[in-house]
Amino acid sequence: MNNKLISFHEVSKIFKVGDENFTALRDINLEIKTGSFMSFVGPSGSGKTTLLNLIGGLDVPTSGDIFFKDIKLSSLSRNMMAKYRRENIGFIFQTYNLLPVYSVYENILLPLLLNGLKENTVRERVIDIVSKVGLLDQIKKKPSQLSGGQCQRVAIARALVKDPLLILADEPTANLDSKNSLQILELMKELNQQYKAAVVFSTHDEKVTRYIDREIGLEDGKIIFDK
Amino acid sequence: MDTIYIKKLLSLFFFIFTISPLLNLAEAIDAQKLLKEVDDNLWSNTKFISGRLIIDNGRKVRTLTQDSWMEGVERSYSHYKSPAREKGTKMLKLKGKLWIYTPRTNRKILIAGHLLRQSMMGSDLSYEDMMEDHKLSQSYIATFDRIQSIKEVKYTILNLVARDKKTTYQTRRVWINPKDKTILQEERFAKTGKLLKKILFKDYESIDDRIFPRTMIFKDLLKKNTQTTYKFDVIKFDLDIPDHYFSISILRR
Amino acid sequence: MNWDIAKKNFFRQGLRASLNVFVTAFSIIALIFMLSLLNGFQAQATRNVVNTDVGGGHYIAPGFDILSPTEWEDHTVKIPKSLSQLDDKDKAEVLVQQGQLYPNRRLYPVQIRGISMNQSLLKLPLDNLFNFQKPIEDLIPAVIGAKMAKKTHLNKGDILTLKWRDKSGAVDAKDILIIDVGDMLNPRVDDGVVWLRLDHLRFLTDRAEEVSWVAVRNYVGPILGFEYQSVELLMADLLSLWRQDRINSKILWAILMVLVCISVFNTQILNIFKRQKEIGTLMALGMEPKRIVRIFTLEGGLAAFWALFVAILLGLPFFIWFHSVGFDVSHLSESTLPIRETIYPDYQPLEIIYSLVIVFVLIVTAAWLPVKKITKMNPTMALRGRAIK
Amino acid sequence: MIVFLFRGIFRDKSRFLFPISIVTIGVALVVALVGFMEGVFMGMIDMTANLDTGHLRLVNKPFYDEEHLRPLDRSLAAQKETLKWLEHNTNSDITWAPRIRWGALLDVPDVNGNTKSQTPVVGMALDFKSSDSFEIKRLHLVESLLKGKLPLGKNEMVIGNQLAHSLKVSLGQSVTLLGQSFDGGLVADNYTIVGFIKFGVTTMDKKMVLIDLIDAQNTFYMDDTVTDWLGYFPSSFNFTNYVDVKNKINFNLNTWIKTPPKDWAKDDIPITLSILDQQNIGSMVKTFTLIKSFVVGIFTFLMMLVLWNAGVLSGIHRYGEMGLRLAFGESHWKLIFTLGIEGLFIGILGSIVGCIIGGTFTWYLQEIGLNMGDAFSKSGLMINDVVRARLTLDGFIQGIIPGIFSSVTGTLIASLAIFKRSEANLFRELEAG
Repeated sequence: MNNKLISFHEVSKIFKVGDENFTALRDINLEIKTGSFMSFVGPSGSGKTTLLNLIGGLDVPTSGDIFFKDIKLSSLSRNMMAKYRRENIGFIFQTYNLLPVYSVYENILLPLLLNGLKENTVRERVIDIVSKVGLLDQIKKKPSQLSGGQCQRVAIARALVKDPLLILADEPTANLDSKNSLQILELMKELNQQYKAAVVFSTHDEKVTRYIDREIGLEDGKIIFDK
Repeated sequence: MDTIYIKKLLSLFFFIFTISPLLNLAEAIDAQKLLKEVDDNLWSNTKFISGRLIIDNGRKVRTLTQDSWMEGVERSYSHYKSPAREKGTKMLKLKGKLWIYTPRTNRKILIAGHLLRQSMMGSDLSYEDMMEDHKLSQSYIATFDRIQSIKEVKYTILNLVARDKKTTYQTRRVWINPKDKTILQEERFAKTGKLLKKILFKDYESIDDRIFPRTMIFKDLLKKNTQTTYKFDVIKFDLDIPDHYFSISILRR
Repeated sequence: MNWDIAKKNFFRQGLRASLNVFVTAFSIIALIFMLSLLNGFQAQATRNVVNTDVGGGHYIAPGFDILSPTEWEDHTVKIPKSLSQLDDKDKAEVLVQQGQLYPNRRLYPVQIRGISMNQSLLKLPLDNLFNFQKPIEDLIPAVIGAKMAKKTHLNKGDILTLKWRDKSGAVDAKDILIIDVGDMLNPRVDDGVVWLRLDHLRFLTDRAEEVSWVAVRNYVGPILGFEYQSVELLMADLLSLWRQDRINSKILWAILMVLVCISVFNTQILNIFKRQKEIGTLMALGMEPKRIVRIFTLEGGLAAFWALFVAILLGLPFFIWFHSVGFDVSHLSESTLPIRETIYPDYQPLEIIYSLVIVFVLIVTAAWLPVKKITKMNPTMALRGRAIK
Repeated sequence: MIVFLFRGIFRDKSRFLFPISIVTIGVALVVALVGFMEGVFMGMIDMTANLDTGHLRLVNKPFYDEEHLRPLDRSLAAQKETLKWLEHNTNSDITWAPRIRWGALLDVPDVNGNTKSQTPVVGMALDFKSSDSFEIKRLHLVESLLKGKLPLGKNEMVIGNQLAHSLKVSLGQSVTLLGQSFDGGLVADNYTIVGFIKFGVTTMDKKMVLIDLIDAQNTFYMDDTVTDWLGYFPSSFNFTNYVDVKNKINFNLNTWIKTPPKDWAKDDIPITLSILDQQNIGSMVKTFTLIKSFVVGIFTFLMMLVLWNAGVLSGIHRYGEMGLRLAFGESHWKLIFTLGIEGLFIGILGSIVGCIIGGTFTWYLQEIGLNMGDAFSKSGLMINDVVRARLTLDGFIQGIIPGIFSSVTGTLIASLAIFKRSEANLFRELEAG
């Protein structure tokens, strides 16, 4: 089995800012393997978020090709792209982006419903993952009643619940104190191993490096290191 | 329009030049005297009539019966006997004033002003027509118009012009049988000459040395299909009428 | 400074701002249009009554009551010198008598109204009457209104009998010729009215120089033997109807304004919600909350100002165009309201200004109400976009 | 999924309350507006109907042809039979009220019983005394009574206040009516003036007299005979349907005429008229409909702008959610579809609430009215200072349709903005919070 999940070939991304072109990514070549646990590091504006957006199919490159397994992402239609995200990608955000009106349970349920599953067939699955992230006693609470760390656990559970091949996390710990950050990272690592989902996150947090298998450094849209 | 005018003028000339000999003949008849004679025949000091008023309004025919007592030209009193609704209704005319009394209201109401012009009890006669209390010869100046033969009788036609501006009908035309001083028909005109009403006198009979009609038919010519017939069943002349008949006090139940 | 910030903010809002501006502008246009149309309608109806009947008031024969036909003949007076010497453009002599018309040999009670032919105070479609030169021995020329013609099934050129009484009470009748069926605009001078030349009617009824009333342009002081009836008195019913209409239009007005205010109010609420970070920043920079409120209110005011501008831009050509074509209500012309075929809106500058001021005040208030809570905002929460939920 | 979304809608104040309140207010305003306009107009129609024309009017053609003369002799006999026929052959929701329009001379006597003053009056006879008669309420007679009471005893009348003034009569005064009877005979009957009415219209205040129907039949010898049958629909019945009902009744009349009641004259032909055929109401209705659609049109347009505005704003407000859902892989079309469903739902819900609020307001205006005039002037029959509204199905429909329509289109137009934006941008705005 080919364990190549994502591959970049000479990918560039140029944004138009006013009259000027801003090159966010420059000739990136990259491969991400299934089940890997890796991070992009670099200062603000180095291209981390753009890279994650491209992987997640939220954006298309200006030039170059991105492949998911053998599928060329840039050739997909908007709807196919949505399907790609729906089935394969889980997102975790810096600001959690939980829907405030829904409970923990419902927030985690949402992606499954988007995949066309019925609530009563997946209830167990949701409860299971909630217990895995250790929030079973908070399951009926709304995000506003949770702490930052708890919110991010919900976000992780939400990303994981549909069993994606790839989880993208844009600075997941930036809004957390160091203790919570570590707990989150540990949780993610643990789940990465359990669920075999590749986890890719961006960070400029030094603490993170301890947990990861692979670290890619970015600066001005270029990869400056990959270890 | 102009042509009509010319025609009229022409006919006037024609009339003057060809018929003038007849005019001379007409002069010979004393119109006023003839009218006076007619009045004398019709009028008496006192008079009693028991009659029927048959009112045809074009849709329905109604008959009222009444007894009337008259004294001279100024006083008259009528008492309605039927139909049931009008029974007991009384009308009193005194010196140009008309009162009506109905048992139902138990009131005497002065018929004055514009009410006088209303149709009397739905007939073709107005109260005003009823009020007419003058002798024709007194109110009108008669002139001879012409002679017309109707059913072998030569009638003298007189044109009457009111002496007083206030007279309702300023002109009339009467067809008089000069022999027995009776009237065949009468036409009443508007001031400017429009024919408004036609009255036919019928069924002449000799009563107490007078020749008196037993039927009068009134027609309002401006209306369609209406006529009122006044039939005199009992006629008495020069009878004694109790004075209280012509006093307001009679107007009660 | 406040102004500059407000101006910049306002333009930055783009679509939202323009939507608001358009809603408000359309409301203003609708408002002015509605008011002006009502004005026009009322002014025109009033004018029609004034032009056909009332003039600037009536000097009326004592006791004369248009609602008591049976007494018309008893209340006519010789025109006094003080009135007869008035210019023909300042007075109209009118003689009203009771008559019976016999269309189809059926009785139809009518009002015979004679009016002097030289007068130019009242505007009536009587030109043919004026121009009729033939002597009246044969036929009396008469004009009737369209409504009357319809009711009696009479047409121009018809000849029928009219009956009346002369001054002495003698019955008179003659055929009249309908020389014209005119649009009288005012049912009061149409329904059941037969118009004759005053000289004819005076001659026919033997009432030389007599009048029932004299309509005048202006009140010329008390005249012995006459009662003066003012325009207000003569038009009391119509005026009270107008008052009712005004009340009704005010309610429409209010409903419309509620809509506009809601629009502005909601925009402002979301505006603040969207821009709490900006508010937080301004606070962090040391701006007093009151000043921020002023800026935001000013923005709302700017919307009103722009709305005004757009309303003028779009409304003016529309109003001008509409004023030229009018509002066709020809099917109303025979109704019971004295109104002509086409209504032209009547734009009252003062009323428009009043309305606009009210609109402006309302909009600024609607813009201010939601923003006043900025003063209670916690700057740090605002900065994080969490000040308003 | 949709259930799930609605769960969210209910919980989110800004997603739910805001647009719903906009729709609610909009719908309520339109319902109130239409109700108000209908009220003003139908008020006018009804006042004419109540007083004079009915919504429908069954009248003898010979009478109608000479209506200006009030020819009682051409009125329609067989009142009881006619009522029975009407009850069996016309819509059951029509209430038929027999009336007699008459004209007569009112004669006021002095203390000696001699005529003091006389004046011609126009009159209407209606059922004052039957317990099931609705006429007093229909004509708002209690409210319009300035002084005295309404006819209760035999031969009592109420007259216009200005007529009372010009005749110098006082309450309790006995007067005599002089006129023509059904068969053309003389009519004279005594009545007692028991009340003064303010109609609010000079012509009526100066000349109008109201008496009881039975009394009139007695006075004018019109046993079992009336001049008019006025038919009244419930107020919810729209005038646009009058013509159909009228035609149906006239069709039925054709068969009835073949076997007429024995009391009818040979040329008696009852015909049915709708109010639209009389007093030029028809042409006024046309104008009103035009003006109404004009105003409602402007209004609906404005409301749609506001709702669109609201849709855009709440769309902006929800960029975060949209971004998230797109990120999770929901397709644009589905997103817009669910938004549309949401809009529809909000439109329906808002419309319901709006109808309730607008309806309640309208109902209040209909039942209680809003007195805009000075408190001293009593409300008259015809023109009064009380603003009234009319609750009609029409009003609701005219409110609900634009309410739902603009809610859906507002949301959809707003979602176009989402459609145009790239996922990444939404995502970024999502991050920006």
